[in-house]
Amino acid sequence: MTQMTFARAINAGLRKSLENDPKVILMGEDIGTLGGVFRVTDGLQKDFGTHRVVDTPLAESAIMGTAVGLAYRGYRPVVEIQFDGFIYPAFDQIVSQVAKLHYRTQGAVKMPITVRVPFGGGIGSPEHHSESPEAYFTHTSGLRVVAVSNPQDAHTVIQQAIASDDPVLYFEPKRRYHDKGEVDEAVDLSTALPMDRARVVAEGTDVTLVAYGPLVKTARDAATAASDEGVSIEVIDLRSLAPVDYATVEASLRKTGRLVITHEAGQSGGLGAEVAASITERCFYHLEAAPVRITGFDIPYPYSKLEMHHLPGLDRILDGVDRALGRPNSLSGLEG
Amino acid sequence: MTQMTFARAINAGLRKSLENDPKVILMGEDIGTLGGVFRVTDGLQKDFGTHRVVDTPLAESAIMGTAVGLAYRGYRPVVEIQFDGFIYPAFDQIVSQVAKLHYRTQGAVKMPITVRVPFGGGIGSPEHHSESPEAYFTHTSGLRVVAVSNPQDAHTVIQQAIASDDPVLYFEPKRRYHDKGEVDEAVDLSTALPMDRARVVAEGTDVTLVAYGPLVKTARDAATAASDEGVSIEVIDLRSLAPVDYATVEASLRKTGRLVITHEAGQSGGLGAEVAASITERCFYHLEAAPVRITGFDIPYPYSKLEMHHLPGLDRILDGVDRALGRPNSLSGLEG
Amino acid sequence: MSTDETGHGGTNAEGPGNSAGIHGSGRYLIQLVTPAGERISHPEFDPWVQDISDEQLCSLYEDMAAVRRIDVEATALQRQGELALWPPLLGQEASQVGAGRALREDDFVFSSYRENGVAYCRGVDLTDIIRVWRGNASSGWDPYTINMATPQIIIGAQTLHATGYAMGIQNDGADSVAVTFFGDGATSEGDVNEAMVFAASFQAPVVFFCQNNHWAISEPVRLQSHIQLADRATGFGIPSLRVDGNDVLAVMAATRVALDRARRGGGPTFIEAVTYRMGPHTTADDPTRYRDANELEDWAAKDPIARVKSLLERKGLLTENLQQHVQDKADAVAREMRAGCTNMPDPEPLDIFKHVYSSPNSWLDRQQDHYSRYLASFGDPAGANSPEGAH
Amino acid sequence: MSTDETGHGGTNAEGPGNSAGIHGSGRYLIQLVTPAGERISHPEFDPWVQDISDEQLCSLYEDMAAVRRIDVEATALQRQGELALWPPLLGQEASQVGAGRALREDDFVFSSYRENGVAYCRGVDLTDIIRVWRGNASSGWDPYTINMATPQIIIGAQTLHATGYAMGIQNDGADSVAVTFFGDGATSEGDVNEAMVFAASFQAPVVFFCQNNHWAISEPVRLQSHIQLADRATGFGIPSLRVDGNDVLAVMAATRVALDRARRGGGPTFIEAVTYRMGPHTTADDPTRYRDANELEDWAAKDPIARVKSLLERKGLLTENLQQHVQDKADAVAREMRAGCTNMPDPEPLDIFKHVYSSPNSWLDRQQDHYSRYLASFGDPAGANSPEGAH
Ligand SMILES: Cc1ncc(C[n+]2csc(CCOP(=O)(O)OP(=O)(O)O)c2C)c(N)n1
Ligand SMILES: Cc1ncc(C[n+]2csc(CCOP(=O)(O)OP(=O)(O)O)c2C)c(N)n1
Ligand SMILES: [Mg+2]
Ligand SMILES: [Mg+2]
Repeated sequence: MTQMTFARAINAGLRKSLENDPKVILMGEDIGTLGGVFRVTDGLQKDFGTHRVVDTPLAESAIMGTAVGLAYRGYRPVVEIQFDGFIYPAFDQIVSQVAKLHYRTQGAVKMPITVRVPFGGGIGSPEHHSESPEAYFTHTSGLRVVAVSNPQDAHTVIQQAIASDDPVLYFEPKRRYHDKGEVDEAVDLSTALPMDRARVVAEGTDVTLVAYGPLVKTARDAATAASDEGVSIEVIDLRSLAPVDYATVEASLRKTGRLVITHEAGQSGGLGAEVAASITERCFYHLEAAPVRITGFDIPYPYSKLEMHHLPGLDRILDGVDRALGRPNSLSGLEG
Repeated sequence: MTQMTFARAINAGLRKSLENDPKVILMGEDIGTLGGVFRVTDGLQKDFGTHRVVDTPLAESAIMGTAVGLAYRGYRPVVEIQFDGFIYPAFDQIVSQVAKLHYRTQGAVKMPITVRVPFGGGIGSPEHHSESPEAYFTHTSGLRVVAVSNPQDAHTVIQQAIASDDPVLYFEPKRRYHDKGEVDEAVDLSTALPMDRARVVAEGTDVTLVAYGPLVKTARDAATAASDEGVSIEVIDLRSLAPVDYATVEASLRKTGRLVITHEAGQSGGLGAEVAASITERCFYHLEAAPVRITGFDIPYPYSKLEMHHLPGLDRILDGVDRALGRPNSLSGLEG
Repeated sequence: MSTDETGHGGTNAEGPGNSAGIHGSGRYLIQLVTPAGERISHPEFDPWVQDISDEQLCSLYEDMAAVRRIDVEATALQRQGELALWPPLLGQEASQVGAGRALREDDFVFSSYRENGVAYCRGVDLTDIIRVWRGNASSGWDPYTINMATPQIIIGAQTLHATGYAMGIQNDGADSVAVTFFGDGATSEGDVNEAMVFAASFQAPVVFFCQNNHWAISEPVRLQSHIQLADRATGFGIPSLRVDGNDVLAVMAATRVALDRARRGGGPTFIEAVTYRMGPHTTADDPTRYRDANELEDWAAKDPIARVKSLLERKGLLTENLQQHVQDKADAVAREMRAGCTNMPDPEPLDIFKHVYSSPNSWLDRQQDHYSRYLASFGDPAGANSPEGAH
Repeated sequence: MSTDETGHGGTNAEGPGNSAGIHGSGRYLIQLVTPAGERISHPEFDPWVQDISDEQLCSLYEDMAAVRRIDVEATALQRQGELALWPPLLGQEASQVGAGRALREDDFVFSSYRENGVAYCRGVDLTDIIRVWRGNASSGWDPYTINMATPQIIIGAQTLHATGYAMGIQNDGADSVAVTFFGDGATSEGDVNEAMVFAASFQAPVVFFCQNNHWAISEPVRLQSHIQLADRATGFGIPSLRVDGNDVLAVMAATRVALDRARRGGGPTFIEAVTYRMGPHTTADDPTRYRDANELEDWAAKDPIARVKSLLERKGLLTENLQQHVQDKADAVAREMRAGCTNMPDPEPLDIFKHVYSSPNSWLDRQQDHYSRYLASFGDPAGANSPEGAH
């Protein structure tokens, strides 16, 4: 066990993957000499060379499209998209090629591409640097989508993602990059929790609170705060956003009967809608109240002076918990 | 009233918009001399000239990006994307520019762009010609999204979309292009049903069936078939996919207590999830059963020999209706 | 269809040096055989086809004739309702056979939907060629069996795949080449231009083979560019060649030059093959709506197959024997394709769930389970008698 | 900041003809003033700046000094926590002021995030320039007030907007020009290349102004292209100019040539202004991690402000009076900006819901209603004392 930052934990995971498989190749803008704008790839080009850690020209569609070609050739490209808001130029290659090629070729061509995306807000950046685009990808068949919430998972899951023969969108909560945690670098990937499984990170009995990425910490803090008031929240870190591990969520829901889902992305059509709909479908008769979504609003990401109003915070989540529990809340008396 | 095809009804609507506002300009691939691969713009370049009806080079991002520039200059561009699967290269310009510019500039710059997208399957085409990408856009704040289901609406709503100061994604169900219907070309846009409103297209009391675009016809057929069995289905044509007119859906649900939603797009994260989650949120205590989603599967659109298995058809919808009603259905005994 | 006997010119040590035939302006049209079938000498490019024996010339003719026959047969199959769609390459046989036959087996092709002639040269199974167009598959073949990716429909997307593949070749220290085919319209897409950026930046062993067939559906090439497409590449620092795309020998020579450069570490080359789409865009298209009959006539006079036939005639090679042989071959090819088409078994309903992922996926597994229950509810587990979906 | 007194050279009937200074190869670097401040004569481009009086030369110097002072002050404000971020243009003052001052008021600019010098020339309010960087807005100003779009962060996206705007100008029959600014790195993006396709196809009145400042964050320009960026445009059929971007007169001349061509219906021009980003990419960047101190030194010797100063000195114009005036002006500008920054009122929480749509939207209206109730539940309807969201 070593104490390390989130960013460092990913770095260490990338290093292991580079060491263990000569077909692993990192690509992106500024990932070489600079080590990435967040330093996640720090030192890797120096140690593995410019052919394994490739600074590419400034063109996201080309980064993704050449990664497809490399995958055709048997490589396992790990692509860095510098910020969430810069993934859209690569959208066509992701949706029409990366996601579909294995299906198109009836399994003949594998696409073991990992796309690393620093995502989410809260760092005071200007537009396009705080997007939460995950729902675009969870709705895209053929992709796997994960979001990590702590250094150990970050370290483990990046290696699982790279080892996966399917394409994986790996979302990194950029505002947590400097958070520290214990990381077991000797983790055995084959016995570690598979990357498509959710994890209960705080047990509770009154309400199930589902979060992922940056908001797992907020959700845990909310659970702690609520316990002072005698409310017992079970917090689930989704980890895998596509597919969602509904078995784990369902088990919790059957216990609590109440569900709150939180994410930074806009509410309408966000992953919260999918979780709410699926859980309602699977355990309608166990639900004591409608699932509550505490999310970003249906607005473009606002300028940083106001971003804290857009982002779900501890108090807003607790207000949602109160709603799920039928306790007095900001919307009391509104619903019919 | 004139009897005309769906495609012709759009054509007539475009013609009116071109006549009424000199700032309206049509852009796209093959829309000029050829009149579009579906002939929707047939004859318009001949009558309005190459400056109003513009055949563009083959580059979707540029079509969208130059439309943004034209909007800056005070124009109202109407962009044709030749097939649903070719909208992804324009995704960045749509999501980062078209959707956000009005917000970014605090209302100073309007983006009255209409994006016409023939969408959906059922025409026996190869890959990329049968996509249902609407959920990517309904989750994108700043856009309005509509899908039309019949010639009259196609005619009216295209004009409303063009007249809107907000950007509108206008989805055309390509497998219905040849369907005929009565169209009142003298329709008064100001008194016509606004484009952001849903419409009850068949009244019923037992279950609410929500559809849009190509599946409205299938849903109506299902309602007819069900009535033979004594089941009364209320069919709602959503028309507006963002925002969804929940007031109309809610009113129906309060009457029926049961909800089935159908679309061709993949289930996970599709618009059905959003409708199910929101309706559950709004009228949990009126729901007699979990909302049922009858949708395409979470697969890339399959080759045409099997597309009918992917697309929700009348029987699959009726099976879903049975599920919502608690009648014997293909999943009987499965749910807990 | 003799991939093995060709494509060696490129590695021929006696061939001209690395800079052969590169013209920055791209304005020079390489031609070795005139439309009348006259072989004209060309000191720069002749050496690149000096190994083409009479026999090989006959075999090029054979391939071109077979490819045309495939087109005719497939179009007929479409008219008869056996194929959903077909994109003819009528008129582009010299471009596709000239390029296809220049390749080595270990080269890898990334094409669009129109390169059935290239696929033929790669040795594709004749049934595989039409699977996609019948609606029985999204890929007709396993790309690794003939080292050619299956048809790409998204315009230009494959040029990036080729460039990435070429970067992989480079990393592997191999001397194979990735070759990408695309149309004149495709040159406007961002992806094609980004592919050139990457190819130039990494000096990747990739050949950009642009078939300028003068039309992108209804749009003439001048809408995409006022200047010659070969010039585009020079702006990226990529040498380019402009070749008569209806002259099979010239196309082969140009392709060999480009392949040779790539193999020697000289990086990418762009080839503009100037040709003409004599048929409709696809069987769903009606070109009389947008193009002049005269234009078609002009190009008919430059027909690539007539040209190679005239050349053979001038050389005294166009014997009755050869003509019969070629006819027989084309007939056999057409027969085999037709049989493959009509005998193709229908896919199974549950096939739609296969290969979305390479390992189990809980969302999809549940949907498959539900759908098979649904099918079973009709009393037929395989679903063969189940009602079809959409109405 | 005197937009009105400049930019007329382009419409000067005595100016050279339409083909002035265009070099297909793009290899020729236009320079009118040497780094030592010596005015060298140039028959082709001199006429384009012959109207620049001594007084105007002084005012160009003044603008450049003011722009540099803005940079220094904004960087200080960032260090003091008043701004979240700042992208300095240190070293690029000649490119931005030379181009910015060549424009007419009715021309329209689409820039990236780094063109604060251009904005200054367009007459931007000094407070507006920093709104975005303080985090108080996503646009500092109303684009129509100074005919300049607000900073574009998505690399290259604005080049398409400019091209579309230019198509609109053309449709309107006007003789304005759309001018787009972008960096060397941006030339790799599909959008920039597609913009050139459209601009060339429609012969739109747009000027592509590329500031090659040698770096895209940590990536040197040679990673994007092995050949000069000006050459890229010729492959699209767009004439290009390569100009010393640290020579304000040369930049102005080149821009006027391009504007003039556009106004006369001659279509697009690409200008590569060869300059250098002397500072970090943004205040968040540490260039010592990736670039050699020597390189910076070399470029410091070509400093654009030192150059124009030397020129003024040689001409006997660099009086103490002028220096004092320029100093005062820069101080005033800095003071005004600082005051604007620190006095900027904080936005209201519910502002986040404004202007998403231009008419009511049921989804959003409900969310705003709920959030205002939420804020009100803290007993403070304006939300000023409400807890902030994220932790
Ligand atoms: C991204 C994308 N946009 C549009 C289309 C529709 N489309 C199919 S073929 C075609 C024209 C292609 O022309 P060209 O590149 O010249 O190739 P050709 O068909 O002539 O071989 C178009 C516009 C597509 N398939 N993909
Ligand atoms: C589409 C996109 N990709 C990546 C980025 C991140 N990014 C911001 S600036 C920059 C470098 C731009 O370099 P250049 O075009 O040379 O302009 P300069 O910053 O030198 O003015 C990068 C990669 C972005 N803003 N947008
Ligand atoms: Mg073509
Ligand atoms: Mg730069």
